[in-house]
Amino acid sequence: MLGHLNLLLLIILLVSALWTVLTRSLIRSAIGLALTSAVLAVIIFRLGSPLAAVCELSVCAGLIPVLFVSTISLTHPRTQAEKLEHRRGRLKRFIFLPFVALGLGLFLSLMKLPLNIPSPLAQRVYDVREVIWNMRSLDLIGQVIIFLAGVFGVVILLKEIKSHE
Amino acid sequence: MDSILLWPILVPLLGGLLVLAVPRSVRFWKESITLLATGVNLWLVCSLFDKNLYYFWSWLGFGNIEFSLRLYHFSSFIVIAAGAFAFLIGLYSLSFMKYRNYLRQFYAYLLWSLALANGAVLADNLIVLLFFLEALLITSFGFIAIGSKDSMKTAIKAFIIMGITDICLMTGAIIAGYLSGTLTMSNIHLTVSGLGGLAFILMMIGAIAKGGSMPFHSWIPDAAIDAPLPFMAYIPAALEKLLGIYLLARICLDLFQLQAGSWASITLMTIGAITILLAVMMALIQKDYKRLLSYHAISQVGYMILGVGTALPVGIIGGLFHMINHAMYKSCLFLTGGAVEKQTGTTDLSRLGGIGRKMPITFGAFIIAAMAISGVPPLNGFFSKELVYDGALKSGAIFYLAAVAGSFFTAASFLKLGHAAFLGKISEENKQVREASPVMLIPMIVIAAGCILFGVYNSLPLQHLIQPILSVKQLAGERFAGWPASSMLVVVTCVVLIGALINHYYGVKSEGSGLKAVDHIHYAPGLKGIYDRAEKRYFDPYDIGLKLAGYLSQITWGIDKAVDWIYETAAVSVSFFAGRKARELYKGYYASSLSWALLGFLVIALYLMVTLNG
Amino acid sequence: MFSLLIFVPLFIVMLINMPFGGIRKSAYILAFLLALAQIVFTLLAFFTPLSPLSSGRQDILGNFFNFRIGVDNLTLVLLFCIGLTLLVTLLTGREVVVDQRQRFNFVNLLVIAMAGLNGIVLAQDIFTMYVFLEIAAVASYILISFQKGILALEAAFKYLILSAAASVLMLSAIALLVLVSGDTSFAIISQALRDGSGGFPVKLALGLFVCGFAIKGGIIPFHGWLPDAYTEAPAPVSIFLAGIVTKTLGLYTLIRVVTVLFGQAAYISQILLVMGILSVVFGAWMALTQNDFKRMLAYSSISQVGYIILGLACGPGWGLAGAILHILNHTVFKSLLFVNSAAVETKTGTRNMDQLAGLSDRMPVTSFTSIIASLSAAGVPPLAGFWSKLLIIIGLWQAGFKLVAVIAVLASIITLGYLLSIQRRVFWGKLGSELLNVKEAKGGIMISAVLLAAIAIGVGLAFPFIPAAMLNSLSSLLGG
Amino acid sequence: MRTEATLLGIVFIPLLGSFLLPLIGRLSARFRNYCALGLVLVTFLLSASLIGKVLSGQAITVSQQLVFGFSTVFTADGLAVFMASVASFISLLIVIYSFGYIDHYDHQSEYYFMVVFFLGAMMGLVMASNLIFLYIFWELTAIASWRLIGFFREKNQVMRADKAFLVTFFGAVVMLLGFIVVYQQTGSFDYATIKASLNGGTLSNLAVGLILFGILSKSATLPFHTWLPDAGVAPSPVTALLHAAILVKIGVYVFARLFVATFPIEQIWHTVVPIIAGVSAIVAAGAALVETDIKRIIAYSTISQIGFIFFGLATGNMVGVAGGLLYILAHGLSKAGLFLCAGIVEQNTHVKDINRLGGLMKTMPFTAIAFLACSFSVMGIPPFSGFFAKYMVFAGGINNGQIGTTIFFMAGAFMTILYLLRVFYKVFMGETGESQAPEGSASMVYTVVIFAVLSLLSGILISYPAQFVQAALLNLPGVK
Repeated sequence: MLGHLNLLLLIILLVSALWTVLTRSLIRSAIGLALTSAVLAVIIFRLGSPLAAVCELSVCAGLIPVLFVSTISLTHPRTQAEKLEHRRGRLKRFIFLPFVALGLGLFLSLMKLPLNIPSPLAQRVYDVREVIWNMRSLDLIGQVIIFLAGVFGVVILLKEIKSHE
Repeated sequence: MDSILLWPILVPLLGGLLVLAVPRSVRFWKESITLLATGVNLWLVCSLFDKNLYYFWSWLGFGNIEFSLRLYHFSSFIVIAAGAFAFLIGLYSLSFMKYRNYLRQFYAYLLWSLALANGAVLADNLIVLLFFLEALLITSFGFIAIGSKDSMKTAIKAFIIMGITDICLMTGAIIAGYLSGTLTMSNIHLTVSGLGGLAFILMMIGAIAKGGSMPFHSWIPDAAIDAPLPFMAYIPAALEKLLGIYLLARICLDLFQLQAGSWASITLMTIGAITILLAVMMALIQKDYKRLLSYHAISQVGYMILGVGTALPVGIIGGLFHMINHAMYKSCLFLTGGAVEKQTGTTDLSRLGGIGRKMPITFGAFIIAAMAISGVPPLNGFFSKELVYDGALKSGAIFYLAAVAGSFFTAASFLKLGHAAFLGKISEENKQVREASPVMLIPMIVIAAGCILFGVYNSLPLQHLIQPILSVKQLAGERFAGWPASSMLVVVTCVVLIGALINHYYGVKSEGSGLKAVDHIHYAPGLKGIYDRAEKRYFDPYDIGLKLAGYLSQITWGIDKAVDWIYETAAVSVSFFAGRKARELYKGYYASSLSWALLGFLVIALYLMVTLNG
Repeated sequence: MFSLLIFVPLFIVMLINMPFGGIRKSAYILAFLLALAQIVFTLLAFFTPLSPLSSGRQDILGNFFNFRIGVDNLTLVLLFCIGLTLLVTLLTGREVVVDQRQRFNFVNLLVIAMAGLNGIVLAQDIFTMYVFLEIAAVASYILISFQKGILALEAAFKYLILSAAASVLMLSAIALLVLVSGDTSFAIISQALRDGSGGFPVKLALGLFVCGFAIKGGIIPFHGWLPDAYTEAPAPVSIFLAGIVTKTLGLYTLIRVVTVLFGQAAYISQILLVMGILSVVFGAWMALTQNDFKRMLAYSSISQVGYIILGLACGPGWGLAGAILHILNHTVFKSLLFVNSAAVETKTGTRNMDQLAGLSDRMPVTSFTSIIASLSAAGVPPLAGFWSKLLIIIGLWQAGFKLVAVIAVLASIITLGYLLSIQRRVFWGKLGSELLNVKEAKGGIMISAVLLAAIAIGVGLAFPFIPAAMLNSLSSLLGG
Repeated sequence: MRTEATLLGIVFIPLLGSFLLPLIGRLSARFRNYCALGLVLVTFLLSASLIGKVLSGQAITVSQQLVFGFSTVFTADGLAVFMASVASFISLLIVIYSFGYIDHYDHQSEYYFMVVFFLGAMMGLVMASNLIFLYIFWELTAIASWRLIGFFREKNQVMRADKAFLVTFFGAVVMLLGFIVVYQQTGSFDYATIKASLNGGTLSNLAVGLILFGILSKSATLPFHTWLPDAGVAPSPVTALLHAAILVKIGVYVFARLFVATFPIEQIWHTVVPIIAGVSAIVAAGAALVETDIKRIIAYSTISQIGFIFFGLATGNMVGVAGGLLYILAHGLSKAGLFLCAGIVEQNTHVKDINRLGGLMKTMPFTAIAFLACSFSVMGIPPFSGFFAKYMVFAGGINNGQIGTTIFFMAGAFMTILYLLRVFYKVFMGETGESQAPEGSASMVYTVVIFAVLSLLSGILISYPAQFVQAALLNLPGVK
């Protein structure tokens, strides 16, 4: 039963991700991203990593779509001609993708890969705070810098768009 | 170590340099230097006659390349002859070349040619021989080039023919040296077989080409027109015959033991016979004094080759005797031609005629020389030809027949020449012609006298000069001097000469002039077409050779272009094609970039799976 | 001590963003000094005796935060390259990025990127490495697009997309490694990989890593983003990207993880060989057909990176030493070429080589230095590039990859071909009438060009004199 | 010690001194010219000063412990000093000629810079005693020739320069592979060490074959020859330098150095190399007979004559090898003379097509005579030195038992006579061509006359160079 739930969640994830990519409206795309992230958070939660799930939910499903939507609000909608231009042949390039995926799946299942390995990780359990503050402090600083860089990017690029207006 | 052997080389060499070094304005300097140098040289070589001298200098010190000179009977005889001709022609040129351009060069070339010829004859090492022999190319080139405005083409023709044959000679000499392990000529004794045969052929080509035999002859008639006349008397008529036949004799006698009846002998004789016939046929129809003589210069060398090629003592003696005789009468003939040219301003037979009375001494010298070349007894040409006939008949009747036929046409053409030039009606423009100057006459008279002397008193050259060249064993007690041994041959010769005379009268009668005396042969059915083509030089081996070289170079040019195409076009377009195709795979879409990345990943993953258990 | 290389840039970024009056104006100077300091620092470290991994060194900050960082010769080479490229980028940026506000942003991003790059190089932990890799990557996206060109935005986005794919691959690989070994430290992973046979997950992780790094390094067939990014980025950013970013993100990581961590197995060599030779040959071919100065250089980068990959494929030995040396050399000569292209672009306003000609009389220094760079790139002695290529080829031959060695050698002819075509089309020939007023580039561009050319020549001339021990220490990173 | 300093001076005085020339050129053009002349003169005098030393059988060696285990760097033995003296002497005359030729053109400083640099690189190559240094100097000459061929900087010329560079570079890198094979076989790049470790055995055929690629491409032998005629677009003194004195002699010299003087090779090469050389000689001679551009004809002639040199060197016996070396001398003098004559004709008439020239004998007699004399030497007519060289080469071939090949070369010698006389006739004789130009400037005419006289003198006084060559060839493994 629970296995079926996982499957269901994965399917929802796939569908929402596809919708995010395929939809022609930027707003819908942003919403799709939020939805995908939310489903992902659920999956992560179910896999036993609540902290990661919370992070995923807050950052990817919350913060980023907000940024996107605020950015998109600064753009003007497409003209009809642009839409037509955009629509033409847009999906044709990806026609092969399902086949590749299908073929690959078949192939991999035939290979009977020995994927089940004993997990040494199971033996060690760390406290999350210990991990973050004592063992991975450098990573934390790195994350801070990434955010810094991201902020710079947003500032620079948004300023750019504003100056265009 | 007889360093006196260097003097015959150094004296003319330095003389030539002196001639060039002195300013043009100093009068008589070049002439006197020339006479002095040739005179000293003549005296020197005469004083050395019949001595055995040897000079050696370790030249490079490896590869058997030594500077060694050797004087012995044969070579001393040749250097004397060369020295005498040089002196006489130098004397002759005093008057003939007066008021001409490039005088200093002319005399320098004359002296240098003598020096080189002496060097080549005295050489006892093959490379020394080659050194001097090939250096003659340059002096001949210069000689012809200064002749007239358009003579450069002929000079180049001569140079190319001689240069190519000299390379053959060089290769042959190298092979000979390789086979015998030494380059010292007196130590080389090879047999004509296998590689030795190749060496023989190559060296023989060099020798007969030097002598001016067919098929290496075609520059001589051209040079007759373009080059200064003393050059013709000096180089093709005298020096080159001396050198070429000397060399041929050395090759056949010393370096290789030519066997009578061997293929090499037959080859030589064939070349000789063909040369005799074809060249004399061409000589027959010439309408120019010098050109006619030049064809005879070719034709006569055939006798020598034929004689030496028999590899029989009688033939060899005859050939060598003919060599010295020919040098005499042919230079005498050229000198008379020069006198005529100098006095009348032309050598075109149609514009000459009747000047015999105006120039009696010249005419007389001409008659003697012409009789000598036609083989009229008791002149020297008669005796040498008889010896050659004897040898030829012993080797094969066909060679004899060719030689005799050659004799017939020779006589016929000289009858025509004499008739057309000296007899008959004198033309208006030649009314004022006078006899040539004494300086020009002396050489002619001396040489003509020599012809008579060597004929009447033929044991002098034969016994003292030529017979000792062959070893006692080779001679086997035979004697060649005096009246020919076989009276049958003499009869045939006389019949042929009379036939030629009759033919001449017939020709003059039917055509009405001496000039057209042989037109019945010229325009005979069958011959006419061949003659026409020959006159248009269809048969010139030089032109054919050049054409062949042209085809060959077109082929190699194609190869060259093909190689270049690989670099210029093929390599470049393959690279550009590949580059463009590779770029087309990435159109710049996200999709294509991503797909390629995905594909790459899949390939790598697959590879890892495949190697998983391996 | 070395942790300062991460913290000082961070500190400077914070400092220059403080709302104090004059501090913004001194941003450029500070960054410049920072780059200079890093060069001096690495040179000092390089020429003092050094144990292979200086874990025992005094590193107060590091000990305080319990960092896992380490330094060996490879690290030092990379740190030097980072400092050098940063210096050159700043010098060139001074001439190209004129707007004060833009320049401030530019400096900020550069310093952040530098912190990221230093972090990658120093990290002794696979996840730390990944994090810093993302720092450098994010800074690079913005650097590419900060001058607002539409094409640059597109290029940055393309880079972003492919980098995302790379991130996924790398993260999956890290996850697999953690599964196998239980930790992210290099030491422990390495130990675990050596102990256990690993099996398929390890190999899968390896494949994922290779692909991830290959995308970052722009190796064929993963190079899709690279030509656009290099071409459309502002001139100094191109220098930075080509000079060091891809080298560190793609190649250093490849060496560190694939070669050192996993140990050189035959199948890794095979994969690297194929990718390397594809990059070498097709990179060169594609470069040959370009008309755009920078795009040609971009493809040339792909080709040159291929050589480095080939060197790696040989495993420990001269091939590896050559690969590391080639990273240094490539930094020098490719930066130099981009500096030259910046000079040409700023002075003539075009990058299209068909519109250029005869600049050698107007821009003699640019012309001369570009010849040095081209010849070094093609591997013509006695310039630096020759030695590294020689080592790589010897390595290939000794490892038995003879056919590959032959192809690599022949490809250097194509390399020379397109580099000569730059000379022919840009610097030689008849000067067009519209180019008559072109003048030599000034200041920063000149200084950096001369500096890089001097290094290219100097390294080439000095190479025969370097002690064998140094080569050996480079060639035996595996401890073998 | 003093001789070692001399040896280093021979290499580095021109090599480093050349860099000063552009600087001096900014002060005074005339002074720069004399400085260039001075540098070449010093090089020549220094190499000549070693003649006595090497004639006594000594070899001067400069040793230095370097990377790759190099222990000897430069060695001057008889062969090297012979080559160095010949090359520097011819260069000396060519520099004098350049005073007159080049002073109408731009970029003179670069010209003198490159010429002197070229000579220095040649000296280094001649003296080098390990394969890597050989390769370095080899490529330095390629760089210099590339700049020199493209001196006029028109598109066409630059393309040709690039072609020359690329083709020779192709050969060079393949040769480098050959060196690596040698390294693989023997573990060293040092001549002496390799020789010792071969221990009487032969080099592997693969190595010899690969190295031959380089040699043939540099010496413009079929099938790598086509760059040489194309290089005729260079200024005439440069073509003289390339064809006669330095560039094409490099390959020949290296052949002599490696395969005659140092390493034993298998017997088969003594047959294969003459055949390649023979085909090259014939094909080039044929092409020379069809070509109509005067400089291209002489260039093809060079290709053809190089075949003879290879033939001599490959025979492997004393006479042949000595002939090959003397051929280098003879051909260097006479071919330089021919090119410089062609330069006078070309510069004064502005026509290169021999069909449009003619009758120049009247207006430029000295040039014409010099041309003819040099032609005689090339054809091998005594008493010019070409005769001895040709004789000894043929003798070497026949002593080696290669009758067929020698006959082939005989045909080449025939065609040499044909095409040279064809040029002479069409240019200097016959109908007056389009333009009648006066004799060239004094320094140019003097130079060509000196070359002609030297061709003659070196033939008459052949025993001096021959003894030198003989001393140089004693006790070499490739000379029986």
